[in-house]
Amino acid sequence: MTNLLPTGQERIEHLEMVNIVKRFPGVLANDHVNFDVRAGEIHTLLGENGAGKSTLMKQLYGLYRPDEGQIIINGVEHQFRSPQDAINAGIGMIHQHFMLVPELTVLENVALGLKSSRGFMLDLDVVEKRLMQLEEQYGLHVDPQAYVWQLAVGEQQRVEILKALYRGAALLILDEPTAVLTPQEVDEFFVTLRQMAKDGHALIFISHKLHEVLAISHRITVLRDGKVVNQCCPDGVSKTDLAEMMVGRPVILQYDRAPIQRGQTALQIKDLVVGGDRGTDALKGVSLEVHAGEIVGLAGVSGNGQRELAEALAGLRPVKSGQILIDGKELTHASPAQRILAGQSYIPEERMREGAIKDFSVADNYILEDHGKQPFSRGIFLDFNAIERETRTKVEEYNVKTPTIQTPLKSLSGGNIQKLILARELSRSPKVLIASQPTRGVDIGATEYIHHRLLDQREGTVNQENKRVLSDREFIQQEILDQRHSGTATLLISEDLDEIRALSDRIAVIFAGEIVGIVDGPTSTPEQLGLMMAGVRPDQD
Amino acid sequence: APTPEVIEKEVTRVVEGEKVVEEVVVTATPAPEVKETFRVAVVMPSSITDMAFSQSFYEGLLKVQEEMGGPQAMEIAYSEGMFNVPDAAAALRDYASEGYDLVVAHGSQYGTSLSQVAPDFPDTSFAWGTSIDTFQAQGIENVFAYQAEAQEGGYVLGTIAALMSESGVLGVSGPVEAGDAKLYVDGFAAGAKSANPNVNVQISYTGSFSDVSLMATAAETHMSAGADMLTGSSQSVVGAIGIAKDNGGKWFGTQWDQTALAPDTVVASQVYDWTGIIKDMIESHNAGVMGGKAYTLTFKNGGLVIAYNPAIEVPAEIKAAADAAIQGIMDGTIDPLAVAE
Amino acid sequence: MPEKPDLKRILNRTIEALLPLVGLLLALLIGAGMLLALEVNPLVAYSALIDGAVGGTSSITQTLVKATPLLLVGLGVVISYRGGVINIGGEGQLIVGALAATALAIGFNHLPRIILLPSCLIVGAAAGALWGGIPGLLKSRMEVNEILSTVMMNAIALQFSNFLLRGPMIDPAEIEAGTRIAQSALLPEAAWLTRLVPKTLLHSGAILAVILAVAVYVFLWRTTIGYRIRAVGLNPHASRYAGINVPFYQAISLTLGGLFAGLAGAVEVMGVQHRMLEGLSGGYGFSGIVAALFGQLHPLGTIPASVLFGGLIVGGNKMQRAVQVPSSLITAMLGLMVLFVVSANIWARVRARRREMHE
Amino acid sequence: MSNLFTLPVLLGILYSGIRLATPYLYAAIGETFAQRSGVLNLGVEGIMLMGAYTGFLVAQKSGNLWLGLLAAAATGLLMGLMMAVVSVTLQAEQGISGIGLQLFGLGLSTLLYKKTLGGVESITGFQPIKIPLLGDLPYVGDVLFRHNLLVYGAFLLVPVAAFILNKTTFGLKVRAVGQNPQAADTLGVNVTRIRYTTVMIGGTLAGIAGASLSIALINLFQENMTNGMGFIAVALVYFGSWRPLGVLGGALLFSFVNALQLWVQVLGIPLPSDIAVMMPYLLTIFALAVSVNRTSKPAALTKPFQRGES
Ligand SMILES: Nc1ncnc2c1ncn2[C@@H]1O[C@H](COP(=O)(O)OP(=O)(O)OP(=O)(O)O)[C@@H](O)[C@H]1O
Ligand SMILES: Nc1ncnc2c1ncn2[C@@H]1O[C@H](COP(=O)(O)OP(=O)(O)OP(=O)(O)O)[C@@H](O)[C@H]1O
Ligand SMILES: [Mg+2]
Ligand SMILES: [Mg+2]
Repeated sequence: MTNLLPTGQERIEHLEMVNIVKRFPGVLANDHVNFDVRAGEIHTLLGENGAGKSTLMKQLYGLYRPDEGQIIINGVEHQFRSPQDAINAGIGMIHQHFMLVPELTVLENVALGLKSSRGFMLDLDVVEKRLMQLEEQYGLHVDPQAYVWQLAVGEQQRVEILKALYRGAALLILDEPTAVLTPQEVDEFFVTLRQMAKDGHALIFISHKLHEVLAISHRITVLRDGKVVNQCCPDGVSKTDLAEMMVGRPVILQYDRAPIQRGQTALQIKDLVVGGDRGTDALKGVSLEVHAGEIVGLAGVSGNGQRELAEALAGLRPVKSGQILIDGKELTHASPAQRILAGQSYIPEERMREGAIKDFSVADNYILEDHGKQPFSRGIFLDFNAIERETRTKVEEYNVKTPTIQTPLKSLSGGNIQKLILARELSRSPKVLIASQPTRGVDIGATEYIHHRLLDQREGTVNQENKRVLSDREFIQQEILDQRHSGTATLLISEDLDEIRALSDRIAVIFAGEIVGIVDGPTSTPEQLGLMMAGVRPDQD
Repeated sequence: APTPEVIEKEVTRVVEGEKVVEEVVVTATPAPEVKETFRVAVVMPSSITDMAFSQSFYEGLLKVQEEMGGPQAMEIAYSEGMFNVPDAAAALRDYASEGYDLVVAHGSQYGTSLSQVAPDFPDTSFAWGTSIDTFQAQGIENVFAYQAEAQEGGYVLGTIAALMSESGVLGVSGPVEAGDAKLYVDGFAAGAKSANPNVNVQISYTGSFSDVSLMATAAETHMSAGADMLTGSSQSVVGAIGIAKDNGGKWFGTQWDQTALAPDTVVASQVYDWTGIIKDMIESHNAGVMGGKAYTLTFKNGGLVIAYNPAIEVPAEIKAAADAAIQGIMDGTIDPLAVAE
Repeated sequence: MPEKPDLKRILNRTIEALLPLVGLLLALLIGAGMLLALEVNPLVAYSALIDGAVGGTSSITQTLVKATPLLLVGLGVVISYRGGVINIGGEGQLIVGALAATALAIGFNHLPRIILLPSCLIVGAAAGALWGGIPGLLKSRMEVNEILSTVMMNAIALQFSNFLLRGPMIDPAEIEAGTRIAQSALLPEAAWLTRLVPKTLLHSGAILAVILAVAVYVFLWRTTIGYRIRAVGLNPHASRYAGINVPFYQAISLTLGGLFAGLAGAVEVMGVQHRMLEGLSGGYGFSGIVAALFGQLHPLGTIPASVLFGGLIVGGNKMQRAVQVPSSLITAMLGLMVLFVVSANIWARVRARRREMHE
Repeated sequence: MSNLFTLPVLLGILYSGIRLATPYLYAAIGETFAQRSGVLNLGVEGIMLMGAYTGFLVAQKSGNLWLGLLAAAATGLLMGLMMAVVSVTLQAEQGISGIGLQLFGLGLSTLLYKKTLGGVESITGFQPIKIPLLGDLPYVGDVLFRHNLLVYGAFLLVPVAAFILNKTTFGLKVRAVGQNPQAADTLGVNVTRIRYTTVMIGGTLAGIAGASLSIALINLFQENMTNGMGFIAVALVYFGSWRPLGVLGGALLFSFVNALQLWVQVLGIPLPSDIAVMMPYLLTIFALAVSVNRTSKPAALTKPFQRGES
């Protein structure tokens, strides 16, 4: 048995993290965590949002230093002061939040930090050759000369993976690498991971998608509130079991949706043509209607024009031709403010960058759009009493976990930030809601409660008790469903097929800037949608 | 501007004043320090090494101090870099309240402050340069005023430059088109045109008192445009002098003898000699005249001097023309701001 | 919105706010070394500094006179900064503000005080706002970076002032006397700000500045426009999504920055100099930035910060006179103080972080 | 009054413009490195003054111009180090620490000048060197190819800087650190070290910029002789969109217009002198307003780096 990987690197036979403790202001992120991984193994780390997964991995990668505990590699204790130390020890990491430089090309991002074969001079041509090989080998295709800012998120994710593969780490940490990949891409990617494991790499995998976890893992460790609560092998474990381990209570992963009453056309998109960042048209004549009380899901592989459509609807991307109407009112070239005034709400894809101001307090974030209106202001003066009252009510109603409403938003967890944004957008009783990837990265938990919530809403009662035990993800999906019954027309843009299918009354599939087809939500099948996402029109088969 | 007669009277008073000082000193000898050290303070906008306005005054003070017998006889305090008026006002008040005998506000911008400080210290003499207003109209009696007639030397240097020039092109560069610099430049142009109506006087301003680099480029431009005789005003001309030196041009200085900077280049400088005025103010003060006199530096009262660089030979007939110009200015037949027929 | 008062929290915050003073002391220590090198007793020098800053009515009023333009410029810097733009154009804005106030006062010298005085202040502020608004417009309309445009606008204002003061606006007495110094005529007394303490330069502009500091606080934290400015400054992307016109509010921030610098110019002319002249800005456009940052970019914090910084300048001048060191020593020491004080902020931050960890 | 558009005048503008641009080029290219890595050094002015002073002093006392240049570079390096400590390690607000450094440099250079030199003295600086063949070209030979070494150096610096930034591993790290230091950090790039290096390169070049005035172009030292050039240099980096070639364009535009306005005055074209002096500033703003090519600024500019924050 050889000690070397095919790349010539030394293997990490056994890595142990022993009794790791990591504190943040107000949070015990890791509470005496024991974790280990062996060469040839894919070990999954599972847990709700904020359970401490990323924190644990960042310590392994030298980004944070543990307050207590040891990291032992092949029996030798290591101290990582910086990522460089971890890299030197053979550790690589694919980060949950992209660690890419948007203004550099794919090639430059890959070459960054590598030793050049020409000393001081860059050897991008050498890197490119090797990169092309990797792209072929693993089926991860990206244009090496493209600037990262031009890439769709899915492509960016591929770059992240390629970066890690290029460096050929003996131990690879994958923190939610599949969050933005399509099912097909995930399958291809898993082939790669299995091959790597077979070659003797050690792999740590993090994902909120339980079927992925079951498909890929050799071993699963579940974290809850910073502590290891369970460790198991995937054999004989179901998604429901995993969800229960994570959340700490039984979870039912089933939907039960009654048909709804469709109202007037609220949002009308006619022959929309919108330019993309790469000079070509990202939307080539998209037409779509969303009725009051209806959820239309927009499914598609990332990078097919979803972002551009969302931005055009938000008024942040100029429309070349075509029309956008809300309640029959032309808003094609309206400013974001005019659209908000016309009753449009928007849940942006990148919540920290686009949806919230992290240095503002919870309350200040809550009034971001309507601060100039009653009851938040009188004349030009803000009305603090009203702001406080309203925010407090909504924070409670939406179960946003925050010490006070004056707490800066940045010290909330991502899920709670998303709930606050949801509270803000839905409290406006919008006519039209554009929800872009509303649950991306928010923990899965169960979707059962969303369903209950939906039924409650139909009957006009809200079961507040049930609401409290919802996971963030369940809760957000539930709220979107509820919104229909207030007559809101919702356009749900998501790359998560499960989510789309669970929530949508109708599903439109976008491919290469065009709507391939529109199908009924409840009766759609993943296979049918998958074909459409690949550009196959439904009438063609 | 004051008439020559006024100045003459002042000059005589200087002589009388010296006697007064002697008397005071004599009577004071047995008594324990009644008034043995004359204390002068000066507040200046630029620095004492500006090679121009402030330095010439400060050096004048040093010269008088030496003449009077060193620091025991005369104490000098200064505040430089006081381009900010409230700072200067504070300094003026401070010096006065510390009992300085003569407090000099060496900047025209200090006038308003001075008019507010002076009345509170009737036993202190103040001086304001450059101005001709002693605030007597406002009933203030303890302020002297002084200024330099920069155009006089400008006229003479212009005459010399025009006559020495082979190309017939003269280059003049100033900082901002105002005040002392403008008077000098205009005088220079008038003198040059009077000496040779065909001479081409090119004038440029850099818009700054301290932009050495742009001033050098201005000189460079003048020389490219054919100038062989150059002059300029403000502390930033040091850059221009270097350009003249490197390119075989000749330079005429003002406010300060700039010969040392480029011994083969500087032909002559108009030098401000403040010692006469300083001495007269001291003596007036000691004689009980606290202010009210307006001085001007002129050729006539010896406050302006043309200092030739001995290393550069100026033809005798040109020197003679210069002397004639000085004489004409002194006896009033030449207006240094007007082109003579 | 105020948080619940908590004594320990307030105490901790106070300590953190005072930590930068350690930086100040460190700078004074190095300054002492420099003084020793110049063969000056640092104790004598520093007692003169303190005496010059706060030793008696005259010193204190001088400090306050100095603090007034620093505070006004600083308030503008605070607004700009909160709006996410860097305004280094204070010098130019101050100059045009002073020019405008002077022109109005001299041109309409017959107007009664009750009309003339406020008009001059308003016109000065408006001129400053215009001068700040141009970079604002350039940024919002043509994406011209404000650092570049404000630096250039400073130079343009200076030349513009030279042009006016030696030509159209020159004091007729200067022409008559033949001295031709580039300064305006004296303002009519109706346009002079009231002296607060006789025989000092302290004028009512100081009170105005403090009132405005409170007004700016209210504006930034209690009004919808202030809210938008802060939102744009903290996260322009999210603000855009939320329907806030980001370029517009950036332009507004620069304009308001200019407004306060312009007002500082008007106040300086009307309260201190009583005429417009070269060098009036006195570097306040830059030192106002320092004052604002000493004040943690908070309008109320800028009040004590301006007084502190003003006192250092005034005391430094006194020290120059007392021990006869070159003024450049004071400049160098001020530079060191700025460097050390901003560096000291990191201790306050680390402390605050540690505190949060235990809370 | 003569015509502005004659060959001698145009050649004159070319010649003077090239000389005027020299200090701006050194300072602004240096600043480009610092800003490309995310550090705004507003203290260039102070460093230039210190460089001008030490360069002159050492050249004068030793009689060796190269020693003077070395001293200026070393002084700049030290002041760059100071800026780096304050703004990279101590994470001070960069705008303000730059102003602090500027005040410090202004004060210290003047103080030392007064104590060691006492007054303006001049030296013989770097002499023009004619480039063989090229220097003999008609018209442009004199204008373009008879300059002193530091002038050639400044223009040579532009392609060198562009090469370093775009074609070397160091340059790639600099660009990455200025855009996304977190990402660079996760790839093992030492963000702090890169920023120290660039700020010190910037300081060194600012020191040389000062020396180019005091021992090559004007050949003397006077207090505050840079007169705001450092701030213009910082502005030129913005003008040049953080690219050496853009900076060159900005520096040349500014300098040529400055040379032009002097010619306007010298030729007696009736334009008030103050208005003429405004021209380079006005045109620089104007040029930036109408130009279309706008690279976005380094995303992390002025933002201190802290590991683990995203
Ligand atoms: N830099 C930080 N400063 C303060 N608190 C932090 C920091 N990073 C993480 N935390 C906190 O530590 C806890 C664990 O966060 P972590 O990112 O490890 O969660 P996670 O398990 O990766 O969640 P997710 O599934 O959402 O990625 C959370 O409560 C979070 O708020
Ligand atoms: N500097 C910080 N100070 C306080 N809290 C922080 C800080 N950095 C991160 N956090 C918290 O740590 C949480 C976990 O970090 P992380 O970046 O993984 O976000 P998240 O909530 O898990 O969202 P996502 O799943 O989309 O990544 C964040 O949500 C945030 O609340
Ligand atoms: Mg997360
Ligand atoms: Mg995570």
